[in-house]
Amino acid sequence: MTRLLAEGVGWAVDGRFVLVDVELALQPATLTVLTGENGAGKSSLLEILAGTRTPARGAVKLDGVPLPEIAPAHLARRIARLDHAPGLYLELSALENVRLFHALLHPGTAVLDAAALLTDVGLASRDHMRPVRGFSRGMLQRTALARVLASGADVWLLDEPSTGLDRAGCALLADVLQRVRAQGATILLATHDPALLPLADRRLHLDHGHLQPAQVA
Amino acid sequence: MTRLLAEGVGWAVDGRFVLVDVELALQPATLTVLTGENGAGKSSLLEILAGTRTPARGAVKLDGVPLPEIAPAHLARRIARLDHAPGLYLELSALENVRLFHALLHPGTAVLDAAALLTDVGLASRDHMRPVRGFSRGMLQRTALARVLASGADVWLLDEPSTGLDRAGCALLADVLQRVRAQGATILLATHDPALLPLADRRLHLDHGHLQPAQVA
Amino acid sequence: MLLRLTWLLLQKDLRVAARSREVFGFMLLFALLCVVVFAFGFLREGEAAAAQVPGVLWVTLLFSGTVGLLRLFAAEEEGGTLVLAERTLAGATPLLLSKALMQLLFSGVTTLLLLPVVLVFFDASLAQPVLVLAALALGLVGQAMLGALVAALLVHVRLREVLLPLVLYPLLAPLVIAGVRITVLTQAGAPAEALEGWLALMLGFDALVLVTAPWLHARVVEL
Amino acid sequence: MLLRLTWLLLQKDLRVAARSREVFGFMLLFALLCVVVFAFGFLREGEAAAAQVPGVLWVTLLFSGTVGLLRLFAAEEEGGTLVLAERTLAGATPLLLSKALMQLLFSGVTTLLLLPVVLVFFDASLAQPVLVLAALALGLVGQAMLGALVAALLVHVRLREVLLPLVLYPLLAPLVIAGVRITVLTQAGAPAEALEGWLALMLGFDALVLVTAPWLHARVVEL
Amino acid sequence: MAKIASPRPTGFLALLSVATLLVLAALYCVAFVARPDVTLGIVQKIFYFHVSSAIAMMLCLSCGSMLSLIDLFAPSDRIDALAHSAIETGLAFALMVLTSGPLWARKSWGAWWTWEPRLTLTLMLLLLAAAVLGIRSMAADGTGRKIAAALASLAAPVAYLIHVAVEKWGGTHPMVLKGGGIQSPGMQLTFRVAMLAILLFAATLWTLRFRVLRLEQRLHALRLELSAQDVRKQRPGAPT
Ligand code: HEM
Ligand SMILES: Nc1ncnc2c1ncn2[C@@H]1O[C@H](COP(=O)(O)OP(=O)(O)OP(=O)(O)O)[C@@H](O)[C@H]1O
Ligand SMILES: Nc1ncnc2c1ncn2[C@@H]1O[C@H](COP(=O)(O)OP(=O)(O)OP(=O)(O)O)[C@@H](O)[C@H]1O
Ligand SMILES: [Mg+2]
Ligand SMILES: [Mg+2]
Repeated sequence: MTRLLAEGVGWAVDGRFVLVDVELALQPATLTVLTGENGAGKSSLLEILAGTRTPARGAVKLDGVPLPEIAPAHLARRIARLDHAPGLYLELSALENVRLFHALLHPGTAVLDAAALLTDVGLASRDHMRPVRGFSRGMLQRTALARVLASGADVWLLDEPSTGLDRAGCALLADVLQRVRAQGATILLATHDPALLPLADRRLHLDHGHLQPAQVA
Repeated sequence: MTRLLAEGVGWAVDGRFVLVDVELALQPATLTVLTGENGAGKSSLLEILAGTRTPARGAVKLDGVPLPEIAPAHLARRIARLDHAPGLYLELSALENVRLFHALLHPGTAVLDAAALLTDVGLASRDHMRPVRGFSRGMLQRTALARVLASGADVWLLDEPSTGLDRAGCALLADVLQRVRAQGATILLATHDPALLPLADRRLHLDHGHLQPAQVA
Repeated sequence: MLLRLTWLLLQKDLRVAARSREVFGFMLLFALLCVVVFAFGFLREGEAAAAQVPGVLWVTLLFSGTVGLLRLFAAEEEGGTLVLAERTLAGATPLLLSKALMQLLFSGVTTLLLLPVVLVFFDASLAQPVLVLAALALGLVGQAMLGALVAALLVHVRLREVLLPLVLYPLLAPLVIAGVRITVLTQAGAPAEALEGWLALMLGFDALVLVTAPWLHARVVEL
Repeated sequence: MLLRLTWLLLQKDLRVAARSREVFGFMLLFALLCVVVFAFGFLREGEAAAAQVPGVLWVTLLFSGTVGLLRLFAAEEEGGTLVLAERTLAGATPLLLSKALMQLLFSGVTTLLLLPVVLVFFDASLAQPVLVLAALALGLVGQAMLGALVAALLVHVRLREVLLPLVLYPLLAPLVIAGVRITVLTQAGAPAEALEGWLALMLGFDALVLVTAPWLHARVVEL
Repeated sequence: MAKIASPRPTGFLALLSVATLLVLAALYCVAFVARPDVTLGIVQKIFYFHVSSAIAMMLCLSCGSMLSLIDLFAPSDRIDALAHSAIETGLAFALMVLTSGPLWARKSWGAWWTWEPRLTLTLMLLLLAAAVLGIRSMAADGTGRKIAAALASLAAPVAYLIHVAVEKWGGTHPMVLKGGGIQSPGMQLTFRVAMLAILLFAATLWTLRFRVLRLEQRLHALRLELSAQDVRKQRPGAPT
């Protein structure tokens, strides 16, 4: 059963197409790695799949339902995004951020053990309580990863998730991804980082709006 | 002869020291790679070395002269920085950006062949003339690299310069670095990217504010 | 659910505001400054200062409110959390409501502190304080809701510092006209009945805005 | 050298402004809006509108100028080019000068377009146009330079939307007071000599600002 | 795939010619049928165009507002172009009112402008329409259209409230039509002809802008299609 499906997706900027006729089917419990040259359109494709950008053509379907027909509230619970912006309130601490975003998506459920999540992504407990404004790039990225984890979504769309992470951070990221996949999540990640390639169940290469199986390097 | 020298540099945030007694001497025509865990203080150290952050203790000297005694104008011609922000005017095109920053540092000199520089860093000529606001992450990073090249500085302080670059981009970066080093530049780059390690003449690892030669992985 | 999520977001905004502490103080200072500038600019010798109170009061609230509105989504933009906050389990409405409440809180406190100051400066007194306060409350509610809507719509538009007042002031015209008229009339000792029409106008405006704003916001934001 | 680099940076600003085209138009619209709001707030029936011209004119320029100042360093912040632009071969002064010139250009054009509109709207005429224009010019120069300085110093300060007017208005008080007085006096048909003192005050203010601003800026910015 | 050939604009040409004829007729009536006003003299003749422009402005802007609301409900390029061109036409007539009004005011009130409520309302509407059009052109592709549509749909009810406030406030601006009406038959005839002419003129402008916008949309679609083929050609394995 296909979880996320892109049918004939096209996207244009200034009257010029970046993506044309993109066809993509993502299954549950798989991790797909998307590669492509700089400017190939990976980030744009992820945004379209997440429903935060409207494609000029074609449609994206989640479990067979076109995205525009799904309530945004429901969508947010299903699809998690990690991109270049950290998606955190800089004035709040890591703990407060994770708790807030969890509560927005799952109000009234049991309180989440946010501290455990943060420790999971390798954030020292000393850093849990201070505003993330002062965080280093890698620390921000880790916190953002914890936010995604807290969302409990089952479709993960990650744009260069290993940016700024040190070697230990990359290993943690790989762990997390494998764990989530084992729980049935559909993961699509765009990256240039060769360290993440071995995780892939499937590798796709984006070239002029055309998706093809990547040659194994 | 030492070109850039850090003597007993310390830097504190919120009453907690991040860097203590950092001693560092960088020679001309060498490329030093700085590694360290997330939050170790690499970015902070680079800013201090560039003179855009004042250390709490110790001093940084360029050719034996403490940074605060050097005219900022002169400093900008000598030291080039590349960090997380692209350092580009988003409304201007790549070409205009590179020309502008060159002209600010070298007014009245022969006009620079900015297009050649941009082609050097792998930016298709179609993208030379449009505002960089619409650029993808990797394209921005390439343009920023061209800006640094145009500055003609002989000390390069780069913070994770391969961020967002695809494989071809990384190769171009390595080329550029080797070329500049051969021309006598002093290069210090902080990175987590293993692809850049082989370039290093010397590897340093920052651990709890302490610089030590890195173990070869 | 809607209320709970609104409360969550409002709490967050309050916390952010408390961390970057000075906001409240500055907004008030700005309002005071407006009063002083207007006094300089529009008072002439030999004229009763009290007559200027309605204008000064309402225009100051309009201007200082705008300053608050320009900062309303600052935290969302900086960290790139806007899309996340728009997609709560109850849709985008909690975000809009929390922002409107935040703005109301700010402008309410500013007004309460400003009012006595203006009265003292301009040597005036309120003939029918309850009516004026009611008018102020209606005005601030309308401004907060409409302002939050416009601010939310313009978040991603460049030049929004200029566009926000440009769009907002004409839209708020009925409230300002009515507010000024009410204040003038009470000062002139008009009977309460004379004011009813104006108050009804403000009430109608607020009702319109409170009902349509969340709907329009959702239509625009939720693609 | 200084001039050449200033010109380079100014050229860049003009190009950026031209790309995000509508700036000029919106600034003017905002100024118009201020006029309308003030007219609403401060005009009462049976009163000669012309008497309000000095206040409306100067306060509008003060407010609409602030809007321009808030955007002055927007391009630098967005792309993280501030440090780069501060470190030209002639130090940070070209940046400050280019920004002040940019602001002067904007506010100058706004004023030239606004002045006839205000005169028509308020049914007034300038008794001694040359003197008033001189006062306006002096006022705008001072505002541009001081405004650019304050904007530059506050770039990295959070809440600068609030702080900028807060710091700037009191500093500009001498200019605004003098400007309003000059305009009032010319309207009242005062002889040119009566204005000399005020013009001298403005001139002195401008001289002070023009000399000290670049120096202060360099001290603060160049560590 | 968008239609390439544009249908011959016969309807539009007919509209254009009727409007032109009527405007000419109106000019004739204004010049020769209606006699100059006793007190105001020749300036009074502005009346015919001033009032009908004001009504055309109101009509266009309220249509624009309503159409924007519909576009929010059920987005379609057609409705969007219709709404957009309505607001543009409304803006043009607002400018006309704001030119003819002061010309008249100078003569009858002795001042170009007064801070009279109705005049102020007109100015506000003008600013609002300009801002909406500006936002539409400024914001990135799809969002600008939606933001502008939302603001435009708010504008009409708010403008109505302003109108109410203005009526309550009272002022010096005349209310001939709701009051006694026009007495002289010559003036009445002229007024009717001028009103019809201006309304048709507005319809012509509106249609013209609408057609241009539609053509622009179509052109855009064609450009896109070209670019799509371009991209397909560059793909690996594509025939060169
Ligand atoms: C100065 C700028 C002026 C503006 C902006 C202006 C605006 C307007 C507007 C918007 C209307 C349509 C009102 C409605 O249908 O609700 C209107 C109608 C009218 N205007 Fe003006 N006006 C101006 C000056 C004048 C002057 C000076 C006169 C004559 C002394 C005048 C006479 C009229 C008349 C007779 C109508 C028809 C109103 C009716 O019968 O309901 N206007 N004007
Ligand atoms: N908002 C925009 N305005 C203009 N052009 C855009 C915009 N968004 C994307 N593009 C263009 O579309 C192309 C694809 O951009 P995208 O960011 O999707 O690339 P990418 O594959 O993520 O590249 P990278 O590996 O560098 O991150 C680029 O040429 C970019 O310039
Ligand atoms: N402005 C600041 N305010 C508060 N803390 C700061 C600030 N700048 C740096 N720090 C703290 O100093 C430490 C070092 O930060 P820095 O950015 O230098 O690390 P880094 O080595 O570059 O890490 P990364 O590999 O993640 O980029 C971190 O703990 C960070 O939180
Ligand atoms: Mg990308
Ligand atoms: Mg770092």
